[in-house]
Amino acid sequence: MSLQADRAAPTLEREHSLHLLRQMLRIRRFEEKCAELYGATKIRGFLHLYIGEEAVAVGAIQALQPDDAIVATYREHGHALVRGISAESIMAELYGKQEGCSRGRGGSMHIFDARTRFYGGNAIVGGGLPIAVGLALGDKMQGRDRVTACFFGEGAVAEGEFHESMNLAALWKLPVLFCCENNLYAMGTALKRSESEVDLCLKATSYEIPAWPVDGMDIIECERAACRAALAVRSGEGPCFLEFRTYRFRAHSMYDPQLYRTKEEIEEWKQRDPISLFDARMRESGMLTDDDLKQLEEEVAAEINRAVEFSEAGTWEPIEDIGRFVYSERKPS
Amino acid sequence: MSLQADRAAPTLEREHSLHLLRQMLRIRRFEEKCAELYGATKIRGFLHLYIGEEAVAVGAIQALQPDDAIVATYREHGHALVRGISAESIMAELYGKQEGCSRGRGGSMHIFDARTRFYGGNAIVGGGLPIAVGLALGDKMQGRDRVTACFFGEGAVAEGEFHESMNLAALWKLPVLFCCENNLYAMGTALKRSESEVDLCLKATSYEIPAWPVDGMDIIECERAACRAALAVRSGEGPCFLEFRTYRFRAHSMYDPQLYRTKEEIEEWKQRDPISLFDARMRESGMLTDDDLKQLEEEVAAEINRAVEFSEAGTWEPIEDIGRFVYSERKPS
Amino acid sequence: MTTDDKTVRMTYREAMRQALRDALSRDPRVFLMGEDVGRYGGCFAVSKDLLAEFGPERIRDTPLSESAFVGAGIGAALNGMRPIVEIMTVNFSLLALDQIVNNAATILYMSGGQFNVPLVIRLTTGAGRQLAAQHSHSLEGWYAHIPGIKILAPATLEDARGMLWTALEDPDPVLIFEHGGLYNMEGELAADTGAVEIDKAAIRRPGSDISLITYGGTLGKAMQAADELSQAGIDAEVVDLRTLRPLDTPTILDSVSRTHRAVIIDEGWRSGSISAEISARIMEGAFYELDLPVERVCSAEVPMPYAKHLEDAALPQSPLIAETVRRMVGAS
Amino acid sequence: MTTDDKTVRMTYREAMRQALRDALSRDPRVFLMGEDVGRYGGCFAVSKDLLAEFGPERIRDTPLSESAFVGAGIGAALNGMRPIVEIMTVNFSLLALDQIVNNAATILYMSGGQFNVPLVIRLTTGAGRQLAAQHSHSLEGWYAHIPGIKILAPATLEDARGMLWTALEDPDPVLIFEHGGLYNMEGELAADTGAVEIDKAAIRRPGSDISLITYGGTLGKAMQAADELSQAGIDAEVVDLRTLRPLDTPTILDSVSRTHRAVIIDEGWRSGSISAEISARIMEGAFYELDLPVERVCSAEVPMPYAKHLEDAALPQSPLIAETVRRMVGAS
Ligand SMILES: Cc1ncc(C[n+]2csc(CCOP(=O)(O)OP(=O)(O)O)c2C)c(N)n1
Ligand SMILES: Cc1ncc(C[n+]2csc(CCOP(=O)(O)OP(=O)(O)O)c2C)c(N)n1
Ligand SMILES: [Mg+2]
Ligand SMILES: [Mg+2]
Repeated sequence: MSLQADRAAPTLEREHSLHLLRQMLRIRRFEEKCAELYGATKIRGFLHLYIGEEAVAVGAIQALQPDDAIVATYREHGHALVRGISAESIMAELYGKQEGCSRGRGGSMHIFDARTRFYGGNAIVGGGLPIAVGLALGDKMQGRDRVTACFFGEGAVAEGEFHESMNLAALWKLPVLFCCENNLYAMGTALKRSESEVDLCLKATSYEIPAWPVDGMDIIECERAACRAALAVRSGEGPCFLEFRTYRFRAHSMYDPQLYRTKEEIEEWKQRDPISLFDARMRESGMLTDDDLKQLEEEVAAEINRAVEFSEAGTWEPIEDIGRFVYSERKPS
Repeated sequence: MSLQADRAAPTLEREHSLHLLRQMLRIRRFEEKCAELYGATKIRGFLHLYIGEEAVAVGAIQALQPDDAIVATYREHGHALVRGISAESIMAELYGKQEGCSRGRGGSMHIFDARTRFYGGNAIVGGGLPIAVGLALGDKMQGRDRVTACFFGEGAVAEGEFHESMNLAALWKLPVLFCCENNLYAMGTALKRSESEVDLCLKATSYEIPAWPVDGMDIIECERAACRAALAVRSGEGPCFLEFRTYRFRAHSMYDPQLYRTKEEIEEWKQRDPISLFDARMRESGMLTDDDLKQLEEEVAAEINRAVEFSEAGTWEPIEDIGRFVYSERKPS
Repeated sequence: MTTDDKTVRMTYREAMRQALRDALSRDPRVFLMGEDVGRYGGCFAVSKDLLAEFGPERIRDTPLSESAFVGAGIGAALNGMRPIVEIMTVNFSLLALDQIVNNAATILYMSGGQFNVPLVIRLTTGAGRQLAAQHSHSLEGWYAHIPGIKILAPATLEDARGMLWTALEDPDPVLIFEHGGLYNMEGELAADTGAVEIDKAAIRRPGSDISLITYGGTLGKAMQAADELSQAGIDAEVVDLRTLRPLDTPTILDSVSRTHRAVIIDEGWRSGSISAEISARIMEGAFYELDLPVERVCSAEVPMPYAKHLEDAALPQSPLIAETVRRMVGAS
Repeated sequence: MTTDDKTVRMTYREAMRQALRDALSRDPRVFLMGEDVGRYGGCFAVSKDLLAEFGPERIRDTPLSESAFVGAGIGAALNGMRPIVEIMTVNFSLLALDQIVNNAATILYMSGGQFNVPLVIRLTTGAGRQLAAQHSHSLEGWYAHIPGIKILAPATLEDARGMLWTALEDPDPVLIFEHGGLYNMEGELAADTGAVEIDKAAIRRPGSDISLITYGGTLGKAMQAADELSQAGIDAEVVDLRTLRPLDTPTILDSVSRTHRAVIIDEGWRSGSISAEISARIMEGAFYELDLPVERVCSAEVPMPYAKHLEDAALPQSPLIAETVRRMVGAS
C-alpha cells in the first residue's frame, strides 16, 4: 500500500521515468517486429497493433499490485508485456509454438498467463467485461482487496454487455477498474457514428460509477489517473471508469485499407506520439540523454531479438495433443 | 394532427373523461374476469395482470394515431384492449381458440393484430425493444411520420438490449416512444436491487434521449406526457423516453406468493388506484354520477360477457394445421 | 417402494433444493446467483428459503442481465469460487450464449490448459405448460454440440439430488437442464443419497425387444410406453442418457446390440436434435446389429403453440412411442 | 470454361457484391445494415464501394450492437422494408441469437400467420485462417435446428450471385452463411446470371460408387477428394446441400440409393452437427440401400487452435475424405 500511495503522486523521478519510457519502447519495438514478422508470414491470423496507445497500458498497469488481475482484448500485446509476461513467451505464442504463453493455441488475440493473473485476450468485443466483473466478485466474496483491471475499446461501449457489466459492478460495488481505450474508431466506425452520446464518462455516471477522462497520450497523466482510481477501487467503494483518449497509429488489423480516416488526421495525432512526448519531456528536465536512449533501445532490441530467437527455436505442439484441455486433466480440487 | 394538438392539452371535458374512465374499467374488469377464468382453468400458461397500471396504457395510447405501432410485453391485455383489438378476440386468444387474435397460438403473452399494428406481446424481457427500433426505422426510411410506442417494464432496463436499442434509436433519430412501466418490481426483484442508479430518466439522458418521469397513477398526467412526447417524436427529432411510475396490485403472474413485498406497501399503493382517483376527480368536477358509473360498468360487463361467450363458443384449430405458418403460405410480394 | 427409516419421500424440486442446501453447507466457495433466486424464492420455488438460511451474499438475486451474470459466474469460477448460476429457463440462456460458447467453453483450451472454469449453470427446460413459442424450448441437446462444456439432464430424483454435487466437483463448466414438468414428480429417495456419477447412461428398465433411448422430460413417457407395451408382450429396454455431452456411446451401442431395434425419444425439434446424433452413432457403431432402421419420436418442428391440444400434438407422447414400437417390432 | 461474351470472370466476393448491388438497384425497400459495411468497406470487403453508390441511408454502418441491429432488421422487415443485415461473422451472431430464435423465427407462427418477417441475414462462417477459438465457428448446421428460418450455404459463384435474390423474395427470414475461405475463389459466371432456386441440393459431380454429401466451405475439399479418387478408379458423386434448412432429403436419399455408400463432410463439430441429421435421415429413408454404414468426416471437437498445423488437423481435409472413401469402397 505504501507503493500505491507513492504512485498516487508519481514524480518525474528519473528511475521511474526511465522505467515508463522503457515499457513504452518495449511495446513499440515489439509490435514493429510483429508487423515485420507478419509480412514474413511467421505470424498469422488477426494481428492488432497497439502502436500509438502505449501510454495507456503502461500508465494504467503502474496502478496494479502483483496479485491484481487483468482482462484485455485482442489488442493486448502491450498489456501483456508490461504486466510481466516475457516477450519470449508472447512472441512464441504469436508464432504458434508450444512454448508460447497459451501453448500456441491462442495466438495474438488470446494471451493468457496464470502467474500474472492475465485472463486474456478476448476476441469478442465486450466479452471480457462480464468476466472481469466475476473476477472482482470472487475477490470481494473472499475478502481480498485485489483489483481487476478491465481494458476495452470505445467500440465495446455500444454492446449490451458493457451496460450489464457496468450496472452489475456498480450495484454490487465490485473492485473493477474499467479502462476504456478510446482510440476514436472501432475498426472503421468513428465513435460519433456509433454513439448518440459520445461523452463516455457521462455514460459511466449513469450507473453511479465515478469516471474521468484521461489524456491517453500522456504517460504521466495515465499513471496518475490509474493510481488514483485504483486506490478508490481497492478501498471497496466499487468500480471506477477511466476513459483514456488515445489513437492507434496503425491499421485496425493487418487487412485494413483505412478508408475511414484521413492521412492528415493520423499525422496530427502522431504529433502527440506518447513516446516522443515523454522523451522530450524527460530531456527537458534533464533526465534523458542520447546515450540513455541509445542504451534503452539496445536493451529493448536485444530483448526482442531473444524473443524472436526463442520463438524460432520453439517447437510445435504434437498433433496428438490436439484434444488436450478441451476438458481438464487434473482431478477436482 | 389537429387531433394530436388538441390532445396535447387534454381537458377534463366530460366526454373524453368518460372515455378514459371506460377504458380503464374495461381493462380492470376484463382482467378480473381473466383471473377468475384462470382459476376455472379456462385460461392456462402464464397470465400477467395489469391491474393497478391501467392509467399508463390508457393514457399513453391516447397519443397514438391509427397507423402508429405498438410493441408490448407479456403484460399487454390492457394495451391491446385500448388499442382497439376486440375483447372477444383477446379473450378467445387466452382460451386458445382459433378465433383468438393470434389464432390461439400465442396465448396471453403473445397478442398480435395486424389491423391495429400491434406487434406483440413479447415474453422475453427486453426482446421487443430492438423490434420497435426497427419498426421506427422502417417508417423513417419510408418517409412516414408514424410513431412506434414501445412498452416495457423497469426490469428490462438492466438488459443489454435496452442499452443497445436506446442508443440505436437516438443515434439514428428514430420515432420511438419508449414507455417504461416502472412498477418497482421485476417479478420479486425491487428496482433498487437491480439498478445501481434507480433514476431511469437519467439513464435515458445518457443516450441524449429526452426523458420525463410521469405519475402513472394519474390518467391525465399519463395522457398529457404521452401526447407531448409523441408530438416531439413525430416531429422527427428522435425518440423520447417516459418513465411511468406505477404499481401492480396483483401478483407478478398466477404463481407468485409475493414474499418480496409487504401487504402494507400494496395497500398504500391501492390508495392511489388510478380508477378510484379519476372517479373521484370526475365526481368532484361534476362529470360523473352514480348512474353514469353504473351504466359504464354495465356496458363493460356486457362487453366482457360477450367476450366470454364468444370464447366459449370458439373452436379449436384443427391439429392438422399445426404446421401452418412456420413458413409463409403466400408467395413473395 | 415404501417409506422406511432409510428413504424419504420428496419431489424433484425438493431433491434439487436439498442438493443446493447441501452444496452451500459443504463448501464455502459455493454460491447461487440468478434472477429471483432469493427474495422471490426461485421462479419454480427450487431455492425457496435458501436466502434466509444462507444470506444475500450466497443467494444472490441478479438484475435481468443474463449475459453479465453468466459471465460473472465464469469470472468468479476462475477466481476460486464455485458458482451455481441459475438461468431461469433455457429460453433466456440465448442471451448468455456468447459467454457460454465463447468463454466458458474455450478458456481452458485457449489458455493452453492454464485456466479452468469450474462453473455450474442450472436451467429449466422443456415445454408442456402452455407457455407458447418463446418459453418452451428444449435446447439441451442443441447445447450438447459445444465442446468444452458438459450437459446433464437429471430425469430422476436420485439424479436431481446427486448430479449437482458431481457437477460442482468437476473442474469444467457443467450445465444442468431441469425439465419444468418434473419439479412436482414425487418419489422415494435414500436418506443418505449423495453424489452420482455423471459419465454413464442408465438402463432404467431392462428389456430385450427394443431400446427406447431418451433422457430428461421424456423418460417418464418412455417408461409409460414400455409399461403399456409389456402388456402386449413387447419387452422394451429404456435407456436414460443422463448426460448429453459427453454421450455414453458404449451403453447405447450395447443396448442396441442386444435388442437390435431402437427408437430415440427427444423433446427437441427433430431436425438437428440430439436424437440425430444418437441415430448416427448407432449407424456408425451398431449398423450390423440392427434388424431395421432406428426411428425417432421428437417434437414437431414448429414454434410451440399455446393451445393445449396443439401443444400436446407437438410433443412426443407415449401413445406415439408405443405405436412406433409396435410397428417396428411387428415389421421385423 | 473460358471467358467469352457470355461469361465473366470474378471472385466469390465479387459475385456477392454484385448480388448486393443488384438487389439495392432493383428494389428500393432493400438496404444493407451491419458493422463496418459502409466506410470500412465491409470486414471482408464484400460491400466495398457500395456506400458511395447507394449512400449512408441504404448502406448503414451500425454500432457494435448485434442484438439491437438484428432486432431492428426484424422490425424494419415487419414494416415494409427488405433489410439485409450483415453480422460480420457467425461468431458474433451468438449475441443476436435471442432475436433470431425468439423473434425472427417465431413471429409468423405466434401471430397466427399475420406478420411475416422478410429478413435476410448474411454471415461469414468457418475456420481456416488461424483465427482461433472465438473466431472459427461453423454453426450454420447448428442454426438449421431452428424452425421458422431458412439456412443457405452458397458454395459456388452461381450461388453466391443468385441466392441473395431468392432469399430477398422469400417472405420469411433467411440466413446466408458465406464461408470465409471462399471469398477469393475465382471462376467464370454467366453474365446474365440471376436468381437461383434454394430448395434443391445439387449434384456437383455425378458418380456411382459413393455419395460425398457436403456444403459450403467443404465442397471444394470433397471435389478435390473425388478427383483424386477417380484416378484410383473410384467414381464418387458429390452432393452440395446448398440449403441446410429445409434439407432436400429426396436428393440425398436418391443419391445414396444409387451409390449405396455415403460419407458426409461437414466443418461443424462432429457431435450434433448437421452431418448427424443427414446420417439419421439416410438411416430412416435408405437403410436397406446401404452397403455399409454411413460415415462422417467432421471437425475435431475442440475449440479451434491458433497454430496452423493444429488447425489443419482439426478441420476435415481431402486426404482424410479420400482415405475414408477408399476404406469404405474397399470394405464392401
Ligand atoms: C461482438 C463482436 N462484434 C464484432 C467484432 C469484430 N471486431 C473486432 S475488433 C472491432 C472493433 C472494436 O473497436 P474498439 O472496441 O473501439 O477497440 P479497438 O479495436 O479500437 O481497440 C470489431 C468490430 C468482434 N470481434 N466482436
Ligand atoms: C430475458 C428474460 N429473462 C427473464 C425472464 C423471466 N421474467 C418474466 S417477467 C420478469 C420480470 C420483468 O419485470 P419488468 O420488466 O419490470 O416487467 P413487469 O413484469 O414488472 O411488468 C422476468 C424476470 C424473461 N421473460 N425474459
Ligand atoms: Mg476503438
Ligand atoms: Mg416491473
